[in-house]
Amino acid sequence: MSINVPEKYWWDIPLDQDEKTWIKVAIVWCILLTVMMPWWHISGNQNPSSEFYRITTDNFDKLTDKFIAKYKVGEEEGIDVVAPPANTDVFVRGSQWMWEPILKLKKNQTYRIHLSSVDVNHGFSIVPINMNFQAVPGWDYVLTLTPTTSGEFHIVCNEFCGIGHHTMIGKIYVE
Amino acid sequence: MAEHNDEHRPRGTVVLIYIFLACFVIFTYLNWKQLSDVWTVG
Amino acid sequence: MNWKFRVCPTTGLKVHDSAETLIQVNAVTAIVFLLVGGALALLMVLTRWQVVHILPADYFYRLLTLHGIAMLVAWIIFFEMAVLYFASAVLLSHRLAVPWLAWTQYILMLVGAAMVTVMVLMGKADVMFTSYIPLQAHHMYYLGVILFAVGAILGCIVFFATVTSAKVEGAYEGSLSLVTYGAAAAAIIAILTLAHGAIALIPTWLWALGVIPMMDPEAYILMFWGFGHSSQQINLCAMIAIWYLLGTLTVGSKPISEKYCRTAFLFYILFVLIPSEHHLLVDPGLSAAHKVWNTGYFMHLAILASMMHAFSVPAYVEVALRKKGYTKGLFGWLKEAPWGNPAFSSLVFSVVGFGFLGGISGVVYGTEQINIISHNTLRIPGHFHATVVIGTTMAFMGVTYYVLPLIFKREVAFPTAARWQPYIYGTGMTIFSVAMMFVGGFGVPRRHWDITAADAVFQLNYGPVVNIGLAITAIGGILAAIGGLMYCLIAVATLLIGKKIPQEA
Amino acid sequence: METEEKERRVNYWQVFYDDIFLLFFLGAAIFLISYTIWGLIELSAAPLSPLV
Repeated sequence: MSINVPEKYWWDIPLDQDEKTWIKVAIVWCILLTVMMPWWHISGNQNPSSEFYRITTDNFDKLTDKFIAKYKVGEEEGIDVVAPPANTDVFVRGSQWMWEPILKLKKNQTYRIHLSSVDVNHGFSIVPINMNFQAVPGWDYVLTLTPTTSGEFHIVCNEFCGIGHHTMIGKIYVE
Repeated sequence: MAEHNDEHRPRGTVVLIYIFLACFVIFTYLNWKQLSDVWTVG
Repeated sequence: MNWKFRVCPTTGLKVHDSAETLIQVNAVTAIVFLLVGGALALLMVLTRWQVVHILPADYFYRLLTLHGIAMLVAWIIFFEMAVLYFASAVLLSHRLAVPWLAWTQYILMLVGAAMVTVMVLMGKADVMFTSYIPLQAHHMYYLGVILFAVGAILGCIVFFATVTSAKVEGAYEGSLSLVTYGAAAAAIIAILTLAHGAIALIPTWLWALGVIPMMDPEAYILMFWGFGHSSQQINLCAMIAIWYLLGTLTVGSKPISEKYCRTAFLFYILFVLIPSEHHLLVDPGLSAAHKVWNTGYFMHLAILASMMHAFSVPAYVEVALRKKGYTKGLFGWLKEAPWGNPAFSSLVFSVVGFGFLGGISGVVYGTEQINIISHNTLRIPGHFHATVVIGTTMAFMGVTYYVLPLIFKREVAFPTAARWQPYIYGTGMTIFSVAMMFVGGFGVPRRHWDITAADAVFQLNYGPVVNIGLAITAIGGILAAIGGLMYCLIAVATLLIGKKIPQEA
Repeated sequence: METEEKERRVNYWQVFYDDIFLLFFLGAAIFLISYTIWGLIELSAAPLSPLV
């Protein structure tokens, strides 16, 4: 019984054949699961970025404002729309409760997205493509992003950030 | 010992556990597949 | 020694009266929080069902915070304290060491849980279970969590003291029983977990008081999940210990290879805590090496452990049933199993639901890259409702059907309702979890009051499939709420009007 | 036979498995080194933004 003290020399009781076989099969599967992660870093196209910097929220605020002023092409619902050229630094600022600016990107072009927040934690979720990253105050998270489909995408905040959390919606256009 | 009596071997569980492993493999594959369809990020 | 004991007429175990009282108070408090959390759960699903959308936004977030704490912290950890005292004092037929410390555990946890509940209900702590800084709650909220954690550490210390004194005083020879060993694994993990909780929350408490500056938000996330995720591994160990216990109580299964089962528990103790990393995979601040190594459970050895238990628990049940003569074909034993025994059906739901739904999804969503398409979507609550609710909660519910006669000395009231309860609850939660994970695959966020974003500058439409999925989630949730309410009523009715079981003097 | 049984040494692996306090320290060491300390070192070693 599993509630009683086991036999004194339980270590010496051999495993059943079924148990032995299952352990071997399971180990092979566990090794595969482990190997997949480094392997995808080498040959896959979707990996969480390892590029990040510490930055004060004030400095990130200023960098975003400078970026918006440089590439602004219009406004939508009072939010600035920017069209940065490919391979440039792009800033996305999360704050209670908006994502700024609205981005106009080109399909199959690469951008260095700097993601951060200037108040509390926010979740950067691109829908409907379903990609999710965390925007943390004090941290500049650099995502080297290449949109591979075109259309209109929304940025949804998916980290609770206060009572207005569900109104925090941004936009990305990919042409 | 009774455990080595073939009548008492957990043969049903052996079948069930491989069904479980198959589900695990399929679910893992589907998720990697879904991941490979999203935008490139690094 | 003049410790007061009674002998349980069913199991022949000696039960120390202090242990018995403490198991009773912890279990009853746990069930009260389950009732509270369950009522809140109903409001949650009825809000996320966009057609019904019952709560206003501020109450949704506030009560979601309380739902998480009442269920994930209060119900489970109070019940685990009862499990620890049962697995040490009762299963070893020994006295509970230092009862006053155990009472301190109970009072600290109760005061802590009450403080947290009051602060959240007053609207002073709309911060969710995670309470990520710089979002700030009232300082009493953090103090409540800290008191609760300290109380739980004391409970673990009482467990180790009881096991040690049982060994010293010769209550058992050789090794601990497998169930007690699993409980020991849970207690070890609990201490490590709660220590991280203290490291995360004590500076945060002092910050909320204005004594010290705020710690780095990413460092908080790292420390918080050392607590928040690892505490789910306490549930894992406690649940698996209860699987073996229920196997023994319901069909008389016994471990064929102690070496096999104990190795699996050893892998848990050593390797199951590092994947707290799951919550930081798409965060800035940590290198790919740290992420791959830690989310990989040390070459997935902790996953190997779960897969080993996934084989041995049903295998031992099968062997026990085959030895009773149910040897027909591959699955003849399964047909003859005691399906009418709520403890057995709870065990089956727990094992199958934990393995097929919670376990698989957890490993896959916790893979470094796949987290990009899962982080903070409804896939995550879908996953952990399968592990913590179908897995842990159903195991705890199942064992209650034995705890009531053994510890409360009363026959289970409404036996017909008890027969059906696991099926209703298990089916409801299965529908709920599967639908939630499915919807999450479309990127639907968790902890979100309105995914149509009706009040925002831009509106969203996830499409009809998601809307139907959320409706199915809600229906599963309602069914589960009915099953959960049945459980609470059966337990309360048993305590109040259940027929007393005569005890030997 | 009976006395021989009693004098048999318990396998040292079994002794190791039974020593729950040793397991506690090993578990603590692996968790703290691999997750907590390594993590905190990485966070504190993060570079400052070159853009400011």
